[in-house]
Amino acid sequence: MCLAVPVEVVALTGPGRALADMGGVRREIDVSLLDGLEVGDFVILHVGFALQKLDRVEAEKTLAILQQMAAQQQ
Amino acid sequence: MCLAVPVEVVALTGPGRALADMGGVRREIDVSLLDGLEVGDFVILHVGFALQKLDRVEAEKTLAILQQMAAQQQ
Amino acid sequence: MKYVDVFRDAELAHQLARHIHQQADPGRHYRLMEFCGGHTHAVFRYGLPALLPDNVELVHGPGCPVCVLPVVRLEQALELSRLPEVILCSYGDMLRVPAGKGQSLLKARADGADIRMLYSPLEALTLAQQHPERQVVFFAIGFETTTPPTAVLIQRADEMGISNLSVLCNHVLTPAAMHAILTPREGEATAIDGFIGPAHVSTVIGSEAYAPFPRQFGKPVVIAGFEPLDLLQAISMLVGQLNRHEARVENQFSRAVTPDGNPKARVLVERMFERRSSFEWRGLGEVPASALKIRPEYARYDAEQRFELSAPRAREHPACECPAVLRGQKRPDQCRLFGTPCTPDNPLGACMVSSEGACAAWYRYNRGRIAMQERE
Amino acid sequence: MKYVDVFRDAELAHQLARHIHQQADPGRHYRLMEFCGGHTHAVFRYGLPALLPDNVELVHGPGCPVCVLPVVRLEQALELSRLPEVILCSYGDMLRVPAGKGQSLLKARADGADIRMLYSPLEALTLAQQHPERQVVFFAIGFETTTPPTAVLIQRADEMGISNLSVLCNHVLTPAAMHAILTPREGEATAIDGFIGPAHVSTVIGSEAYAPFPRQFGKPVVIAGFEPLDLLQAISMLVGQLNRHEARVENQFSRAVTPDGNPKARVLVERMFERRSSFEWRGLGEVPASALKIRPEYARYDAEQRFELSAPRAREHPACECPAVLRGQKRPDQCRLFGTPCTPDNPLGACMVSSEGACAAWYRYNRGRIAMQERE
Amino acid sequence: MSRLDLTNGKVEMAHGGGGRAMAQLISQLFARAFDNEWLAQGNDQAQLSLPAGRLAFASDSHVVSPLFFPGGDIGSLAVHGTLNDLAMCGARPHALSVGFILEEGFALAELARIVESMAQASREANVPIVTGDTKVVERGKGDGVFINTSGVGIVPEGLDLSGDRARPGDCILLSGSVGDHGACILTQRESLGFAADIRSDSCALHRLTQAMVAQVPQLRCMRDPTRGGLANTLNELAQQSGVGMQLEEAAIPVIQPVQAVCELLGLDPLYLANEGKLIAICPPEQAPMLLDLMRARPEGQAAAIIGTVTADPQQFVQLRTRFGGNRLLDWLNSEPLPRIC
Amino acid sequence: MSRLDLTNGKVEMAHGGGGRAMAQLISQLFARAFDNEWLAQGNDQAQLSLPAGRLAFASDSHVVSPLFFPGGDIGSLAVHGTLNDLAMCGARPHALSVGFILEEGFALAELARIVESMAQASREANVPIVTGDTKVVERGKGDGVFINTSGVGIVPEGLDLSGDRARPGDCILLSGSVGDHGACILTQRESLGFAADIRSDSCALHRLTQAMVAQVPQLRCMRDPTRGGLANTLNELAQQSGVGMQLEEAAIPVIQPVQAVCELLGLDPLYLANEGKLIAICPPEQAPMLLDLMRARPEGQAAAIIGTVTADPQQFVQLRTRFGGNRLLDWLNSEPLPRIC
Ligand code: SF4
Ligand code: SF4
Ligand SMILES: [Mg+2]
Ligand SMILES: [Mg+2]
Ligand SMILES: [Mg+2]
Ligand SMILES: [Mg+2]
Ligand SMILES: [Mg+2]
Ligand SMILES: [Mg+2]
Ligand SMILES: [Mg+2]
Ligand SMILES: [Mg+2]
Ligand SMILES: [Mg+2]
Ligand SMILES: [Mg+2]
Repeated sequence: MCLAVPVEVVALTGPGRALADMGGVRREIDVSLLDGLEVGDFVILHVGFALQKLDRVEAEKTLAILQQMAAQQQ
Repeated sequence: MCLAVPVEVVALTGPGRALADMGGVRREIDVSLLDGLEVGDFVILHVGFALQKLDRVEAEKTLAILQQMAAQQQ
Repeated sequence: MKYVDVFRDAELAHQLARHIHQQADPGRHYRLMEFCGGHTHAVFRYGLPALLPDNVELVHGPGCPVCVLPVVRLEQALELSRLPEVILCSYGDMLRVPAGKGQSLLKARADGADIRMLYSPLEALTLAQQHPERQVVFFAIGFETTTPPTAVLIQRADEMGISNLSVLCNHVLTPAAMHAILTPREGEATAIDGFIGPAHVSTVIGSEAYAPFPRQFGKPVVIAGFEPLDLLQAISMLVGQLNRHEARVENQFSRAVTPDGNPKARVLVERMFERRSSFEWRGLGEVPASALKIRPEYARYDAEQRFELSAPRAREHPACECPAVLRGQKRPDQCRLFGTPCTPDNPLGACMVSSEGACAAWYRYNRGRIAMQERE
Repeated sequence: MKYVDVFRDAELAHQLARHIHQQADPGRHYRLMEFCGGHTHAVFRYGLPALLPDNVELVHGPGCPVCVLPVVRLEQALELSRLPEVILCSYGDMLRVPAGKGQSLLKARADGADIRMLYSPLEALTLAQQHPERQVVFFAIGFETTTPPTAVLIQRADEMGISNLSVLCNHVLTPAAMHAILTPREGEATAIDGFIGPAHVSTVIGSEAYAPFPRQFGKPVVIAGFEPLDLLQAISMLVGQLNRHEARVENQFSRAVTPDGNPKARVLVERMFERRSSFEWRGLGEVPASALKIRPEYARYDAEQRFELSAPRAREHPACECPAVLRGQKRPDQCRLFGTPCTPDNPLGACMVSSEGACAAWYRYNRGRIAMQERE
Repeated sequence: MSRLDLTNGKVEMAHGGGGRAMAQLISQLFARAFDNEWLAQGNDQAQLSLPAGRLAFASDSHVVSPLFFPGGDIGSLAVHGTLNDLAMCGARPHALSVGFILEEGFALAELARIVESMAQASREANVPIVTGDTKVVERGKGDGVFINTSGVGIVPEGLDLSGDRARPGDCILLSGSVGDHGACILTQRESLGFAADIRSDSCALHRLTQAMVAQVPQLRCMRDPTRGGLANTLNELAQQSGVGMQLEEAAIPVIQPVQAVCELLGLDPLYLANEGKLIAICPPEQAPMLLDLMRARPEGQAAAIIGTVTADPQQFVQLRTRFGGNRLLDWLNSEPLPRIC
Repeated sequence: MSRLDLTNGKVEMAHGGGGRAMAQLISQLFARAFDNEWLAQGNDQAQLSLPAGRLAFASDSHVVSPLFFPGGDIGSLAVHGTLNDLAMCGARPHALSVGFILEEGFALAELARIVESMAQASREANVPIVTGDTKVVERGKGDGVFINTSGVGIVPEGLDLSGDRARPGDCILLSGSVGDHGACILTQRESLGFAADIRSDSCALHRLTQAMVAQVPQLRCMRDPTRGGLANTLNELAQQSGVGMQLEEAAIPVIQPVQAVCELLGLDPLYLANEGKLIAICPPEQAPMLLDLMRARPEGQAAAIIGTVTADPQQFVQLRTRFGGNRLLDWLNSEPLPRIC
């Protein structure tokens, strides 16, 4: 359920609207459910709506943990 | 102007309506502009309406005159 | 086909033609106008000119309703057809008729207008019932023959309480146009010697309707059927009258034309319609009291009342000789537009619009000769 | 693709898998339910079962909104779609879902119903504006993820004064369904050891929403992203908790899930919707307080209020084992309808409807084996 | 694979989607009805071993409304149409392709009826339908079904028929009455309200043409006067060959109900479509033999010599009427519309 | 004859009526653009002198929306589509037919653009469009333009390619990335609102295939994975040959924007249409040579060996994922719809 993908905000296009990019594919999306978005932020996109901001620091942390778990196996 | 053809009334199908035949082609036509039509009568049909009854006696007379004129030429 | 095939007998026709050859006085020229486009059509379909003596000339009249319809009226129909709520319906003949700028109802339909072809006007009732949310407009054209069916349409709509139907009325009157043809313009003499009168119009209006023409203008009228033998007989009757210096109304189509026509139809038409004080005929210009409009009592069925129609000025080509052609004053090929650029594919005047028009008929019939001459 | 590709690294995945093999206690069986169909999809798309130890079993939950939608609700949508004034719109997933008698929205469209596929619910606004004479009905389905966009749609329609739009609301609530799964029926023991919690639902409702499950049922919940590494990490975290006899809510998807989710979205949803006292989940049956309806203040946008909808009784196949499958009590192949006649092309129960359904996933994954067995 | 519901089923977008539903439609309907080794192979093309000779290649799409009419349907028409175009150059037709464009929602039962009719026409003609294609368009973007057929045939050695080979003095033959198909379709249009016993003349002419070219290899050309009717088709040939034509009205057969429809609607049968007639042009010496041969076959039983080719730089097609007058049979811009005047 | 108005003109019913307007359309647009001796002859069929060999015969109708898209349009697509079906059996394509079904009101300027594009594709392929047909349907009964193309080609002696010839152990090669055409069309659908730099891969493959069969006559079969994509096409082949297939996900090229569109819409690129790609199956010994040869040409530059044919009475097409799991690539019922879950 709930197909959603991380997309990058590449422009703020109007109140509650932004242009988002994923792998070179762009679409205008609704960002009215989030406050304080900036160009360069990543958001979780679902049915044309940004549901949450993606926290880069947390993402890096998760990756680090994964790599650490994996490293134990090498 | 005013394409119209002689058709035969083959049935009276309702008030002001009749089934007409021409050379095997049939159509329901409006006969409300004529009174006292009977099956077997010929009428002059224009845009789906019978405009006049065809007078068989007069038709024969016209033919007779034509034949007579022609006969003079033989 | 009964009452059709017998009047197409080729052998009888040749004998009749010989009769006319004998009748015709070699010392004079007979210029007979077949008023009706149906006659023009028959003349060429059967190739009658080849059978007639050279001095019996058939002049083609204005009796084709799509030809004489002023472009302004067609443009009003086009305007209506472009309204999203309107379904415009009319007879097949009308669909191809060109308006300005290469427009026509067929092209408007290709552009998205909802335009339907009718065989019978009563189909407009069905359309109105099937599309209660739309406005059905019947673009009515035609002479006295086609007018009673339109009257029945309005009557039925009224009886059935149909409120989304109206008629853009362009019905015109034959005798008024004949009157205009016989009324010489300044510097003109009347150029025709007699009329072949229209059979089908006359089934409605009756032969009495033509009484003024012999009386007032001294021109004979013979009402003729549309089969070739009918036409030949009528020609013979006209030649006979002219030879005898007579001018009477004769009725060759006695098998369906009576002196008073169809009184029931005439009463109905009288109830629904009244004369316009004047109406423009394409080619003939304004002709007084020559057309009908819907009476005020039935204004709710009158598209001219229901919709706001603009009345653009029609501009005919200034060099078009239709007025003279339709009066028999000029032959089509005496118009300098004839053939180039005016052709049936690109008609510039009324007479070229339909295959029944005087110029179109002439063009088709004489095209071989014309093309040869152009090469020289 | 940033934040996607890195979580699909095959080499890391194999190392993680080895980690899980080491972690898993060979003496016990781990039955972990991925609640969400998106997880089920990922499990099979990446072929994860092949990487896992035999005793770490993934049980597929009811987290696919089209699967759990009761047939009655789909039939109401079909009924609406057949009204000439209605344009019914919904997400692509919904269009193929079979109702009774081989019906579906796609088939209804083939039969002439005006049914549109949307990518985003705001497109319904555009449809409503483009067709002021029609009634646009948005057939809304989905979990907490999809609910805020529907709320925005209603809010916008309200702000813009659009009156020809309404929503047939079928939004359902994840924790309520998890609660039902963990509540044993008579004679059943709870058959799962822990939950892989849905990442995207949790971006809205937050990780705190799962606190009752460890507390009340003693089952751990790990919210996991949808990439294969996310899933493997979450499995490892669950195995770890179970090994340690812990039951906590952990958040593997910390990159977008916070304890309280998206408060702005939750406030908006709260403003527009209220809980239904009970709602039928296809497969699970009636689940108390498990779905939303539009609040009376916004009744004018509620298709259930605007249209008179019949409520036919849904009859599920009596032999369908979905209730047991969705609770993890039975494997799909323990249903006697599985494979014949119940297949993805001819689904008889909720779990076979979409490729994310437990039975459909099992069918696809194990089809080779099943077909072999049938031949024997 | 589940069974296609040929009773109540409708065409769905999936039937053109390239997946299981399409494969099902192809195997359960098309391949079964057209039943031949090439289709059974299931490749995207057919591979045919043909005899030596020049290849004739023709293609026509069919969009007739109504789909079913007395004397045929869009399916048989589609088969005959392309067979006849192949036949007109003297070729023996060897194989047909078929391309369906189906409208979402079209009844599978009607499709099955059409397919069965195509299969029968193809069997009767002994020309298999060896390859094909199916597309589905959304409801409202089609009209039930459109059918393209293309075909290949082999022209026997030594034949060279082409529309540019008519020469002054040649005879013009017609294989039967004109206007039957066009008039039939008109009377089927509900809105016109006519009822008449007129059958479309749709039929395959390749057996007739093969007999003709076998006996009279001197034939200049043949053509089937389909859309545009006899008049437009003769104008085409006159233009291609740079000649004129003189026809005899009395020689051109028109059956009575067709004539009657024309009277009623103000149409000319010479401009109405035919789907089972041909025009043949040959040197005058061969004309009587050709006529006899045509009349000896059912497809040509009402054949007639209808005129001669003339030298005319204007390329006029003229018709001598029964009354001895001459009338120009001009090109028309399009199919004639019913007239009131 | 007056001039066709290719700037502001619209398609009218008369353009399909068989009269002067149709002749005008054919001579002023089609014959002029496609310009070859066969069309110039103006017959209802083309007569071709072909080299000896088995005849390949294929047909496809094209109904794409939008009509113009990055990398092509319905015209070039229609040319490539049929050329490729001919090419897949190793044939050298020799001639195409074209059948237009035009909707009343369609802009002649757009038609001219499409026709010019077909002409260019045909010139580039060196395969003439030798015969054709035009029908016009009433407004609302079509969708601008549908195009059928059919084609003929000659299969070189000694070749026998067919979808039923795959054998266990054979290698499966793919000529390049998958999903480009399908993803391109999706991003062109206005309602989805996506913008992406994805071009359709539409192109003619016959030069590539001729090189392939010349060097590797042992080829079992080729097929272009159009509608239904790679997955459905491989299922077709597996079923025809009665074999299974084992693919390697990592070997199948997908370009990034196509992958991104799929992520956004929940689609699988293996089920998206391609219009310039081919699958080739050959004995394992020839696979490396074939791969080199394919990669040496622009149409095959990203070619890869993507899997092997297996013995499998179930005829399953399976995909080994990058994670070592195996996933069944089942038939789909139809083109995948965008998903939210
Ligand atoms: S040729 Fe044309 S312009 Fe001249 S009179 Fe006739 S219709 Fe008018
Ligand atoms: S196999 Fe079908 S009927 Fe059985 S439990 Fe699964 S969905 Fe229900
Ligand atoms: Mg053809
Ligand atoms: Mg044909
Ligand atoms: Mg195909
Ligand atoms: Mg339609
Ligand atoms: Mg032909
Ligand atoms: Mg094909
Ligand atoms: Mg193809
Ligand atoms: Mg192919
Ligand atoms: Mg054709
Ligand atoms: Mg359309």
